[in-house]
Amino acid sequence: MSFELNYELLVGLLVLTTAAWSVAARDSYSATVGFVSYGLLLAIVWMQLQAVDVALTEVAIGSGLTGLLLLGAAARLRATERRIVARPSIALRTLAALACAGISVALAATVLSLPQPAPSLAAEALAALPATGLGNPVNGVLMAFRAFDTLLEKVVLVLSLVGVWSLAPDLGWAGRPRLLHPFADDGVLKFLARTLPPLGLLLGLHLMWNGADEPGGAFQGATVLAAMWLLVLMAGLGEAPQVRARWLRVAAVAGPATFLAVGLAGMGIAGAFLAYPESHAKALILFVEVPMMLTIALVLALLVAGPPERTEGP
Amino acid sequence: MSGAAQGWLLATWAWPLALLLACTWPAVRRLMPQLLALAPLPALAAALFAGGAPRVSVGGRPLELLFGLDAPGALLLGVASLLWIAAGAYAGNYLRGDAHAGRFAACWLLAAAGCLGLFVAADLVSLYAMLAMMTIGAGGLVIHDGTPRAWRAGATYVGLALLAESVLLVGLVMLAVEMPGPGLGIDEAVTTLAASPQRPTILALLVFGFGLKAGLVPLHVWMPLAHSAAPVPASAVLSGAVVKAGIIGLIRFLPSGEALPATGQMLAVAGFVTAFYAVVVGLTQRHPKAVLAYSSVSQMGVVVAALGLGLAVGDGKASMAAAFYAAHHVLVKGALFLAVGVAAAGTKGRRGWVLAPALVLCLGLGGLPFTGGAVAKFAVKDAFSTGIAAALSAASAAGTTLLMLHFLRRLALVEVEGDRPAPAGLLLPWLAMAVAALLVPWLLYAPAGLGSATAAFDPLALWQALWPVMAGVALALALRRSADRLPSIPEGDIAAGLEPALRVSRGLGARLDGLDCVLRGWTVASVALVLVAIAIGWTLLPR
Amino acid sequence: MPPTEALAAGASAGGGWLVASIAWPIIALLLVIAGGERLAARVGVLALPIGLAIAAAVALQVGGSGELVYNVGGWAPPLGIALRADGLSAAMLLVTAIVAGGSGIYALADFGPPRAGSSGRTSLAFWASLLGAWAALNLAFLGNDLFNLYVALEMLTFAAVPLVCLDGRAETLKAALRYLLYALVGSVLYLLGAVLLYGAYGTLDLGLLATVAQPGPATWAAAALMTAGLLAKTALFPLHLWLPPAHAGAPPAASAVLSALVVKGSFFIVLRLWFEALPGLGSAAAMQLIGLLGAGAILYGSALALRQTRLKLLVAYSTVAQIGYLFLVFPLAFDAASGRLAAGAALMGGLLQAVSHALAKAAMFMSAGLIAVTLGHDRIADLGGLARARPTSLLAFALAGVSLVGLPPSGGFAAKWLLLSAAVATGQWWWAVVIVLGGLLTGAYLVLVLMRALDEPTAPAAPLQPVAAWREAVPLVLALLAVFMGLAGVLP
Amino acid sequence: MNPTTLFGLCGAALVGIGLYGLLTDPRLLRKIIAFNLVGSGVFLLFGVVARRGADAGLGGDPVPQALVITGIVVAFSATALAVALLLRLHDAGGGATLDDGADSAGKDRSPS
Repeated sequence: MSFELNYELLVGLLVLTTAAWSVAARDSYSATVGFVSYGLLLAIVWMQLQAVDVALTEVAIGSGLTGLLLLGAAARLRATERRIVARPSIALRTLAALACAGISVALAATVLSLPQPAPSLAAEALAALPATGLGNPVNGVLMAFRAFDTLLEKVVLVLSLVGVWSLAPDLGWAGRPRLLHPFADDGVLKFLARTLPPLGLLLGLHLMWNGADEPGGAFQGATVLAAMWLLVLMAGLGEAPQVRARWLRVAAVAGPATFLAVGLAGMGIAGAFLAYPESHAKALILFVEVPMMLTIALVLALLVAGPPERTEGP
Repeated sequence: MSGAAQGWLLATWAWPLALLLACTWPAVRRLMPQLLALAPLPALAAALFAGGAPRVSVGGRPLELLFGLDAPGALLLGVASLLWIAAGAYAGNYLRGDAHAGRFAACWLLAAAGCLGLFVAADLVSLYAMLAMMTIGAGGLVIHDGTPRAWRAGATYVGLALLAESVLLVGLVMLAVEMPGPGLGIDEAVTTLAASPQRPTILALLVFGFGLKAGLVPLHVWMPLAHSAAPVPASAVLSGAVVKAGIIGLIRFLPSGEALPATGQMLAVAGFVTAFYAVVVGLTQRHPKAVLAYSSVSQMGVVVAALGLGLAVGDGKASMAAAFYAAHHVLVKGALFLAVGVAAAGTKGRRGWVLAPALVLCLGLGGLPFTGGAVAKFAVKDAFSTGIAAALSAASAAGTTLLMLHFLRRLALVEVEGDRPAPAGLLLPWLAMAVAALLVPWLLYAPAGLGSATAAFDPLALWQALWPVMAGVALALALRRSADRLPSIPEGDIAAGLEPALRVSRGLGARLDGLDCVLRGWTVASVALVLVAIAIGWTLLPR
Repeated sequence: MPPTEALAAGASAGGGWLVASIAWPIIALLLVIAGGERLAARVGVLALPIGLAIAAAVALQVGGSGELVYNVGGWAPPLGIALRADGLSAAMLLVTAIVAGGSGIYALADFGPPRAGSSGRTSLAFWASLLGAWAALNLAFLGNDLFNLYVALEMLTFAAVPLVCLDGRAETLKAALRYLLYALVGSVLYLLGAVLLYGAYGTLDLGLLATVAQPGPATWAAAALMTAGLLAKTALFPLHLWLPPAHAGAPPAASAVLSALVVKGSFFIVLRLWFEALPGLGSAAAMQLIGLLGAGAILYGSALALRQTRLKLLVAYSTVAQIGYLFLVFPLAFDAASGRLAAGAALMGGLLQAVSHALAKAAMFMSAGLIAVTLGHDRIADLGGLARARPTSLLAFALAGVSLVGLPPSGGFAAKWLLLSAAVATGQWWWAVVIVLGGLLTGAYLVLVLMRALDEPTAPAAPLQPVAAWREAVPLVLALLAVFMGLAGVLP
Repeated sequence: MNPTTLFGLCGAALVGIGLYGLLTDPRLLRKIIAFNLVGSGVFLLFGVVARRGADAGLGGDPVPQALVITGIVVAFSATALAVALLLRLHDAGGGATLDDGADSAGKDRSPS
């Protein structure tokens, strides 16, 4: 067994251990912490799998924003969760364990049986890439070949934001999201919240701009922006917006609306929905990505912030 | 001519439905109870002018509906429409002041459309559709009074009718699957049935379904319940016309002119058992409508027995004879139910107008010479010509006479509401029906193709018709005192036995609630999901 | 690999309507969010007829050419995503537009423009969710790519969950959360299957999969996982835990959409999976197993409907039962001789069942909602006097029942006839028995309700609440469509 | 065994571990975490598929990689919606599990 495989074995074991920890941990808060570290370890796996774009996304969203969301919830639920003692009977748990193990074994067997050489669309994607003017094939898939999925995914994001908002108590509708301020008095956080955002803004734009040709893209860039905004909010340096604010609504739909408009225009100028004329493909894609980044950053941050709850002060 | 005939065929069911549709207009709805006698007019016209006309086709692929009228259908449709007209006129008067008259009229029209349409339905789908319409409408009529008894009767009726229709549906679908063409005409279905490898199964399903509709024991329990719980005009059409759905179904689908000894004999046995069982139970009933209902069960037994005996020997004319017998029953039974209503509405000074015609009709049902009943009995004489069948037939006639005299006694004892005589609006339809029951069979005998009715005046025939009636009268006189001492069997007899079954099912239901709580637990349900995945995967593996 | 350009050109004329049928609800959705709660109802209601027109256009095109294909972005599968419409999709698109339109009109009373003092929260949430669900359903009916369909499924779930708990009571919130979590388990299993198929065949396109898929571990595992996941989303017995509380607790307009349409989205994908992508890979045992679950749903759901004391729960359990009929398609369409699933009477019957149940169930939930508004409760035991208080709603309920029981000339009858024919023709009489028993039980629980409603009032009733006539008209029209759908076969 | 297969097996195990938590843990927040574990296990399997498809000089098949990115975003939306529901349910006094009185939503309560 080579050193290489030993290293990967180690990472894999760590991933499984942290996963098991986040299932088994007694306390939800520690489970959440376990989940965040699991996400970071998983990003290493993604690097090993030569999927830098995915690794970035995993760190930013799978671990970062999801972790933030879960930590906030764990803090709020701490008191009530302790009271929960009723667990399924031992027989039922055994059955569940057997069934889950069965699924895992079947999956493992299937993975081992996958054909060699594996079928792949890599060559095809690469061959079609020049038509999009992009250099990063992942971004080519996201913004051109399967742009439809990407557009719909944005709609899903916006839809789930409305879903989250719909959970507001009726009295809270006019209010603002109740962000948790666990570290509001933390001087370090305040300091970071003052200094990091400009840097984050640059990083985010860089990720988006660069994503055309290198790993990164609107999505990862937007996540950085969202994180910066959340940092400011959590440090108490800014106020979450009212969900009724018109600018917020327009910004929330700007990305998918632009994407949809360009896509429909494609029916006229390029012969198909979501097609780009070859000469302007890259420019159009960037034109779509800017409002999309704005929308994604906004929606991600608002999803973490939760439904409006606080009523306006006097 | 044929265009007009085809129009009548369609109007038979479309006209009552159009009237029903018009009921959505409140003004028309208020008026409708008085107009019910108009609904069956096209049906009467169809019976007179459209018999044997070419079938009308409505629609095309993938679904073609056919309407036509064969000879037994025309006969039954004619008398059924007479009954619907008379009962409709009666109902208009009966419903005066009833807050739910609109609802009654709507159900009436639906039932009429289904019942009359059934006789002209010439394909499997429209046959089934007419049956369903008839059931729903009739169910509404049964529960009209809103009493617990009416609810129980209505629920039993609709439940068993749905069972019958479900079983029929399977039989009809089995037939349809085997039929070669896209069309689903009944004529073609009968041809297919004759050659079908599945014939025993299909015949069993159809006999069960139509037998239930016709009230064969032990599938008869709904009839006494429903017919005695329904308002008088509804009882009249239910017992007179609606039960003939089963008869016409059997006539249409049983092989004609081919001898099927086993099936035929089984049917005959079921028919005779029904005929006698219903007489015995009927004698224990107190309410005149219940007695009449059991008499209907018994008479349908006779019809089925005639059909069965004809089938056993492959007598092609048996179906027409049975239809003729059934047609007489439509008129008599419809009339007698109306008589119960007239009696209940008050007979002051007009007692004779009720009891005297009723006596003639009652004895006629037993086969008294010169009545319509005599010619009806004469029509089925061939089926009951030999040995044991002849004896059973005579015994059944005597039993019928006995039962009908019992009915007459109970009718005479009906409590009279108020001291005013029944209004002419009730009396006239009853008398009209009574006259029709006496005369119409004589008029129809020759046109029905059964030969000449004059043979019924042959002295031997007169004697054969007379002696069972006399035996029945003698028996009635002998039993006069003991009849009231008989134990009273509840209406619907064996339906009462269903109560424990209901209790058990309620217990099961409570168990089911508990099971659902378990199944809807998160862990159980999600483990079930994983297990379903594993099970599907397992079943996909090659064996 | 096939030349991309040629296939892109191969997209059929009129395929743009497919894009329109998905894009239009999305445009309306975005307008609703941007326009705010004051405009939500207006935008939504205007969007509905246009959506119906688009669905009709698709149906016309499909009627002419039999099939519509559209390669999104001009990129043909396997690299790109195709949309495809056949007769099945066209029928589902149409019924979705009709039911969504009906529930939109019905909802104007509950979720119209917010009046002074109300927050407008529910108005925004309802219309955004309705339009989102509509877009997702259309995508589910047109999608031809497994991952694209995954996005459709998730979109459908995210749109449907808020509909369950619009009123914000703890019990509906709990129902919504159960629904969300269970649906997520379902979709993750579905995605797992899609991953395995891609790993084995390098494509997610249904049509291409049909040409390359072979029996083997990856195919079996994928088919099992995807089917199970989709069954969970369709709430097929015994995976129905989430349906009764979610559908019974939601506002009536939402229940109508959830019960009539949302569960059909995942069902349709199961159909696509087995009939389009893997038609030759099913086994008799697997199909019988799915049919068995369907039969269980019919009997169990109907029996439990009979046990319910509340009208909306009865209607919800009736959905559990009616879903069962849909899955009888699998054993009935399976041709044991060739080992393939064949389109025929069974598939047609399943489609008719899906369509007629959609119309009838939407009508039922809406009229049940009006009945509850009128009486202030929906306890079945206390429905007495309803026949006089709210005859139109009761009539709509009864007519919808006619279709559920399967009486002619309803669409339910046509569906039952076709399913029975398939059962008889393939000699699988046991499914015929189940279909017949299910019809009887359905008749029983509906007669029970009608008997109560026709009865005299049991107690001095609370003052009856008025209901606008146009609201009563919506379920009546839907029920009439269901009742007379069977006659469509008679039309030339 | 190569590293890619190793991670494939790791993904299979993650699905099982996550599913177990999702099925058996009564605490809702833990179900949500477990759901994310299952999801990431599935994504990892997809990543393995992508890596196996390395071709034409690319380190992996870009199509599944792109789909994983989309999938992660969808999973995040789901998590956000679930957490919001959970917190709202908690505030409404509904507790933090699904099964205590699970049927209260299903029995004998008239709608508002």
